[in-house]
Amino acid sequence: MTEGAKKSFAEKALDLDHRILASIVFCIIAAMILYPVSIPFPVSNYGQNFYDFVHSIPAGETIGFMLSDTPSTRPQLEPSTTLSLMILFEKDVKIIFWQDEFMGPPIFTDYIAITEDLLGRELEYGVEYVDLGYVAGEETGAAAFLKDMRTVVAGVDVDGTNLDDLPIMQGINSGGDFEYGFFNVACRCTEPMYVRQWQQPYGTKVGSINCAMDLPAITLYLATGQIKATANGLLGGAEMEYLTGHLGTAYGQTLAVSFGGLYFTILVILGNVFFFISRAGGRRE
Amino acid sequence: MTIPLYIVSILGVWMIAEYFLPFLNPLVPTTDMIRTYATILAAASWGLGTAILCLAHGRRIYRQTKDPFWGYSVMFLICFLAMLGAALTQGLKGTTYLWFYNYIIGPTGQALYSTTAFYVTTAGYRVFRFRNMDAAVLLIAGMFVMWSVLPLFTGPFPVLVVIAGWINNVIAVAAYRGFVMGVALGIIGLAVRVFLHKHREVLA
Amino acid sequence: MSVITQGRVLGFAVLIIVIGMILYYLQRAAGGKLSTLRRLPQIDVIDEIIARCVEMNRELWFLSGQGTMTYATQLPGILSTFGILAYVTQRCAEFGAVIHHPTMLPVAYNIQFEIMREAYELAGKPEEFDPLDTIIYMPAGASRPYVANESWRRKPAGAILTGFWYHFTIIHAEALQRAGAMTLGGTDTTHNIPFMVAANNYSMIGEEMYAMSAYLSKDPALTSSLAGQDVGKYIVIVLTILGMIAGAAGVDVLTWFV
Amino acid sequence: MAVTLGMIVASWLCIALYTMLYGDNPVSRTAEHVYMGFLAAYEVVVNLNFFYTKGVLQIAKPGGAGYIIPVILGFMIYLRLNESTRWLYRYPMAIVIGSVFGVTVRTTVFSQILDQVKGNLPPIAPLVGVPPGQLVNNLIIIFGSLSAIVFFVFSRELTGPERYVHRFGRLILLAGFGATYGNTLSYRYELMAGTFLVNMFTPPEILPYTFGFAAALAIILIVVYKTGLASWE
Repeated sequence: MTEGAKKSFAEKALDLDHRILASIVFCIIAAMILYPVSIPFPVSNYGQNFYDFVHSIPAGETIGFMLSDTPSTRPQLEPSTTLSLMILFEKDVKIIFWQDEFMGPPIFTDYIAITEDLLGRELEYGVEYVDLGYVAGEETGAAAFLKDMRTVVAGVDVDGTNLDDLPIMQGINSGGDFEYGFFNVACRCTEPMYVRQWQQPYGTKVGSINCAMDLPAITLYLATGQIKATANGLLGGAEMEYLTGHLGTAYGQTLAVSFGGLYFTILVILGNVFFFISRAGGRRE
Repeated sequence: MTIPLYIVSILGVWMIAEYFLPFLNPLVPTTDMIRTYATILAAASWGLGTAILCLAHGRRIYRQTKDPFWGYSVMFLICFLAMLGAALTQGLKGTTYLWFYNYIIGPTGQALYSTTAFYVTTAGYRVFRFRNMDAAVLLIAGMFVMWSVLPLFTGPFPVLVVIAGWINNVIAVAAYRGFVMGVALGIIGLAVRVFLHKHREVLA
Repeated sequence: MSVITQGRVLGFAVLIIVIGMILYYLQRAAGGKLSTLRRLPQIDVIDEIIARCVEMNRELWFLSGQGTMTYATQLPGILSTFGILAYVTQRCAEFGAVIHHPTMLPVAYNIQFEIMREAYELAGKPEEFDPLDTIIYMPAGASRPYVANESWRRKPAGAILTGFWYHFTIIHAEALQRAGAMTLGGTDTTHNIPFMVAANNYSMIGEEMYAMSAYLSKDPALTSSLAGQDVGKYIVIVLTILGMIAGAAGVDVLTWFV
Repeated sequence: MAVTLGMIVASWLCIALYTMLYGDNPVSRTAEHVYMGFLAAYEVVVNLNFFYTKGVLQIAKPGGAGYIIPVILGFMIYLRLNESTRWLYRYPMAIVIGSVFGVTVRTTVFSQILDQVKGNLPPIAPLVGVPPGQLVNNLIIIFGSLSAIVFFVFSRELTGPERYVHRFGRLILLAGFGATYGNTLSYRYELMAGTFLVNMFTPPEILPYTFGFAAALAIILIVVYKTGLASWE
């Protein structure tokens, strides 16, 4: 495009500074978070299935939970994770936790504290839950850990207590000892890895808590039942809040995100309209 | 160069065979041990990238480079040492260590990743064009799915959930099923090539 | 006790057949009979992009994505960039287009450097390879401002994006599009394929990129393994169609998966 | 809830990072390096702690003599930094890569191939005795996935009707990736909303600090750029 040539309106519009576009989205999201309005929405069948799956776990069962959230995804996944934990602990389910990513451990501690707030009581460490800490090694680590937990974590929990001294760990040493399992993989797209290393060899019924981005990539596992249910990102969190009656942060955020999406839709339409007008005006890319 | 490549081949084939052939069961404790070792080694290898990064920043300071300005590298090393010091003196549950995690690493990481939302927004205006049939199919399907997860759209138009549910549960399942099978076969093919020493660069 | 663990027989058979076919094609390739691959339309796109760069006398940019080379699921994408890089560099050298490659892969930098140097030698113009500018290493944090600012300043006429990509896809593709480049993008990370397709003029989806690498490099190992994998795909297709018919006829097909 | 120093630091760092959207500037560069410094140290601390507690400490325990092997190999990884001892780094990496390929390939053939074939067959996708809508959906899933596979067949030229299958496969794949596209878009906005909510706007008492800093930073940057002390690019 030569300098000085007279530009049509559409071309000028397409050259709009990206800083203006970015400032507008900043303002929209900020305003919607500061002044939220609530809009009722239908619960998707993913949300309902996940809620039912959490409820289908029999009372008193011991389950495995790979809980490794990251700070970036925490606002989206915190509601679905902590509310599932609340339901599970209310049913006296015993949970064995570990993390497969180095960002996870401090967030895990926070999640337990939040769950205790929701329950209104202290959870008893070693009886109701245990934290086996961070397990390195990605796929090899997951395979080794689920085959023989005690060897990989050297027979101790995150604080160095011997696992054989903890009542919850009696008779549990491999992924096959869990009838049910959960994993919160945040945004790492490692769901297929847990299908490969946990569901496939041991037949455990697994549920996934993941960010929205991963949903289409796991619908095929949902269809075959390799993953039983999924809490899908922020919407999953909002649905859990709605279904359990603990309306909170996720419900408020969905609206801000909605307006972000609306703004994006308008921009794509405008961008294409201007693009085709300027192309019809004679100039080609 | 050849011995490590043979280690890769032998370990790989052994671990595959062990899964299928029960008469190898007596060897399972050994394999478990090797996998545990691999896990420990994977943890150790994380330090390598950090070491290279620190050396690169150290070199910048030593040479007092103009572009990128070496002062940033000083900043980097100060922060690096602060976190390292907090962890070494207080352990992984110390208050200073957790303060750094909660108020510096977490928020900045979040902010850094969320900038992609701005880039996506501007890209939506400037590059996402219905330039051909392929892009049009992708963009239209994408728009329906995006609307279906936003209450602002699904509240007034519940039919969006039905449409997006169909895209997610039928079209996406079909597409990803084909794609995933291809990728799985690709990994098998890659493993065979690595075991046959055709990809020496994996141990570069 | 059975020879093969109960319930894993069919999987073992499929694995053995696929591996066996790859070995068979490799054997055949060693005997001089290379398996043929379908010609992908994107190969002409590469030539078109290079021609555009020569015509406009501007640079061609090659971006090879991110990722770590110790993780099995990221390796195929990273390895597939090497074959494409060698071909593109050689063509550029032959036609006289300037290629610029800011790489974000610390471990692969040495390998890519050698690949590009050799390609210039093969084209007979080793003196045109500039070790300081043809390929440079950019750490992940520095690459974002670098690509955004430099592409705007140097205005490349064409760009090829391949490899394993994270969220940088859209940032880099948009920057290059804004600079007026004709782009060809390919990746195998599922959540970034859509952005590659939407933001680039031409795209390669997942395995197309591996096939491209195999086709361009004429490497017997790559072509043979692709041919072997295709046998696996035929098995899947046959199994599905047979199972569909038998299932419709009332046979319990699950008993096949022993 | 009272505003603590930590909340102000977090909020200000976020704003400092966001300034990079308006051009490369010293403020965002500094914030980025702060992040990289803390993250690098955190990453290495957590992982080497695993190496130390699960590896080094095990040697002294009864029956733990074998752990001397991974510990020595673990140190060998760092010999890569020296050009003359670089080759020793290949031994530990060989164990890591060999195990990864072993454990991946042996189960991928089930969960990603055979179980997906099962997903195309009854009882998961039956063709007989189902309502017409379901039948159509199942046929789309079966033939869609087969077409997508055909799209990735490279060792033969596609002729005649195969070309249409190939074309259909590409469209199915693109529509499927469209679903990812839509979900990823909403995920990006979720990230942004989450950052705002958690770091910049909670508790409400922090708002004056957040907006005050944002305004001050904006004024400083505009002055700097307008007076030519630095440029946008």
